[in-house]
Amino acid sequence: MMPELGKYAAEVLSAYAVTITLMVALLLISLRQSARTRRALRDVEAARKNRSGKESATDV
Amino acid sequence: MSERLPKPTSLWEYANPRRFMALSGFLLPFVAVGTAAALLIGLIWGFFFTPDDYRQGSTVKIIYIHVPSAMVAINAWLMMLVASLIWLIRRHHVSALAAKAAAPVGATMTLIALATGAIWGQPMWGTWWAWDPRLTSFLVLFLFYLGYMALWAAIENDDTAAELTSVLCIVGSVFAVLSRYALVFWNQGLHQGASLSLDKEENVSDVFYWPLLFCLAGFVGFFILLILVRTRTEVRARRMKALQARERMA
Amino acid sequence: MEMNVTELAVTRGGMRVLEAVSFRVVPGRAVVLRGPNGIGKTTLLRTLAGLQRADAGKVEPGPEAMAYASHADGIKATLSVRENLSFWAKLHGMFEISAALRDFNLETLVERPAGSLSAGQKRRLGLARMAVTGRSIWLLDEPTVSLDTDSVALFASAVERHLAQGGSAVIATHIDLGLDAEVLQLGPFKAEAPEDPHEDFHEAFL
Amino acid sequence: MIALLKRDLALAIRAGGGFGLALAFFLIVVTLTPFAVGPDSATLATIAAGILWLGALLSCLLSLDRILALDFEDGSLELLATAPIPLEGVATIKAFAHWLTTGLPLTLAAPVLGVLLHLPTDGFFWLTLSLAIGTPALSVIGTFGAALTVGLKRGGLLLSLIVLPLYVPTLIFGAEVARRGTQGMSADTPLALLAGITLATVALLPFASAAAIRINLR
Repeated sequence: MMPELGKYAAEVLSAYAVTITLMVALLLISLRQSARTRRALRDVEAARKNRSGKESATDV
Repeated sequence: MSERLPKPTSLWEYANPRRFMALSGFLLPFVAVGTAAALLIGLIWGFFFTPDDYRQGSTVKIIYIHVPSAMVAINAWLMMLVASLIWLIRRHHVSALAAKAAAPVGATMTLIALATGAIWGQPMWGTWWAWDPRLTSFLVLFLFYLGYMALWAAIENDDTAAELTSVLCIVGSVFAVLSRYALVFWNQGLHQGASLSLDKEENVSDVFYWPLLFCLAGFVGFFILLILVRTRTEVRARRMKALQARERMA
Repeated sequence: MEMNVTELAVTRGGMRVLEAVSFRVVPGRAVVLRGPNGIGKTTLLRTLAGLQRADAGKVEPGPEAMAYASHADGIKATLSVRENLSFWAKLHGMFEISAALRDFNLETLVERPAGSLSAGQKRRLGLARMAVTGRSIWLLDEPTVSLDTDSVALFASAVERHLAQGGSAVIATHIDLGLDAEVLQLGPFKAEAPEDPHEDFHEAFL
Repeated sequence: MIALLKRDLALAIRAGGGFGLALAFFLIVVTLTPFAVGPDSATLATIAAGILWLGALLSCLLSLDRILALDFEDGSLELLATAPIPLEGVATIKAFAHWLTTGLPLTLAAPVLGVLLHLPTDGFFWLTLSLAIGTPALSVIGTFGAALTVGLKRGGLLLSLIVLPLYVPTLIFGAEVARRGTQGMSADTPLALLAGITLATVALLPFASAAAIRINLR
């Protein structure tokens, strides 16, 4: 399945490896930050709801 | 959204955080699927099923990541510029946060373009790095991204940070364009003219053209996807801060 | 010049700190701001001076009639008392500083570098700076910090002289200056949902 | 305005502020260069113009945070903002004072230090000219960077990070003038572009600086 990359195999593969690593890393970091903020916000909202008994205005 | 919002009457209303959250939450899955599909098709097609170039050999395959990342790297800055202007002129809160969210994505894309450019340059020009105007421009662009992100990180008050980074982004854009012309003047480069234009015959032949288009779409989708995710994170973080500030006041 | 503040609202650090603040100061009178720390006295003074943007409300006259003095005096340690004072005078298009030197008891210190002054002397120099601006409304933020009793009395008489000449003053202070002044009590402002969510960055996310 | 300029100059001279420090730093950069690249006079002669431009730029950078930070700390900046002169004027004067105390001495010192680096005879005129035209832009851009970071506790390093990319065009054209002049080539085009950058930054950037100061004081 692997195409014949000839004498430039190292270059092509490393270029793809660098790109995919960086993109995946950025994606994972962004998703983790997203999940963490979402959880933290939910906690804050829940605490607020318990304290006031009022319904929160939104649930973004 | 727990409560229904009235139907928007203008595009600007999506700058309201709640509307933005609703719309972006709706769009996110579609963008994710589209991006994944375009990237998979483009990269697999490009990597496995395109022939080698008669001159460049298999290194031509680097084009599928180098050109799209470079394109996104520049357009990310443009998007930040537009978002900064919208924030300064129309005071739409989400746009300031979108600019903040775009910077790390743009910086990463710049890094990818630089790295793949260097790896490509080694066999083609016989050197990892040449002070070619286009390569150097990207290095300078990377520095701009670093400064911009550092300024966001350094200022505690989010309001002040949004304003000052917007000013920096606008002034920086002018200087980025100036730098570009200065660099061309300074050293005529090794790069071929335009790598890709709609007039495809002149540049890249057919076999390379279609997978490249898919890759471009995939990279742009990837950028949009990350902007949506990261802006949503920023909006939530702001809401959390606002709630906590209110608790302290009460 | 009469000063009119109507329905002033100010947001700071993402939270409304002042809401519907209204008061009036006639020439020859002073208003003393009272209230616990962090209630917005400084914010109010900075807004009147034009350093802080108001969300709503009106201040008449504008900042060009106000002389503002904060905790920091803007005094350069390496310049002499005369140099410091005449710089601020010139900046405001005034050239006469001898009256201010006399009023604030600085005549003997004229050639001393400001860095060698005591805290009280520095403070007097800072107040003399306001006098040389030629502006009629003084905004004073905790003007008696680091002053001893004599200096406080000297300060109070300086303010009185300013009032007698038809000036006015808004003063945030904890101690009684013995001035015949109206008192504006700033109360805690309870944050309510803002009318227009676009008003402020932070509020928009609530 | 003139009062402000006079005060800033008096402060710079009396406190030994940017004045001596930037010059000393420039001298050190020039002194260290031969240690790094070797004492060969032909090598030094080819890089002299560039090293002198870079040295001047770095020396200038060193003194940027003093432009506004001191006035911010003692409250002068707030009082200047309430004074009856426009903040754009304050930013311009501050930049001008910085140039008089840093850029101008560096320009005058450069030919002297050029002797140490075996700068070719033709180069002296062009180096001095390019620095004289280019350093005002460095001061104005630096004032903008200082305005952005003035409220920050540890703004020094951030200031450099923000300002250095903005210095790229000035450095390129400035060094290009000096290099071409040194090699006896025509330096008209880069000289015109360098002057253009200086004029444009002097005319426009104070507005951005003033806006940044206002935001920071708020």
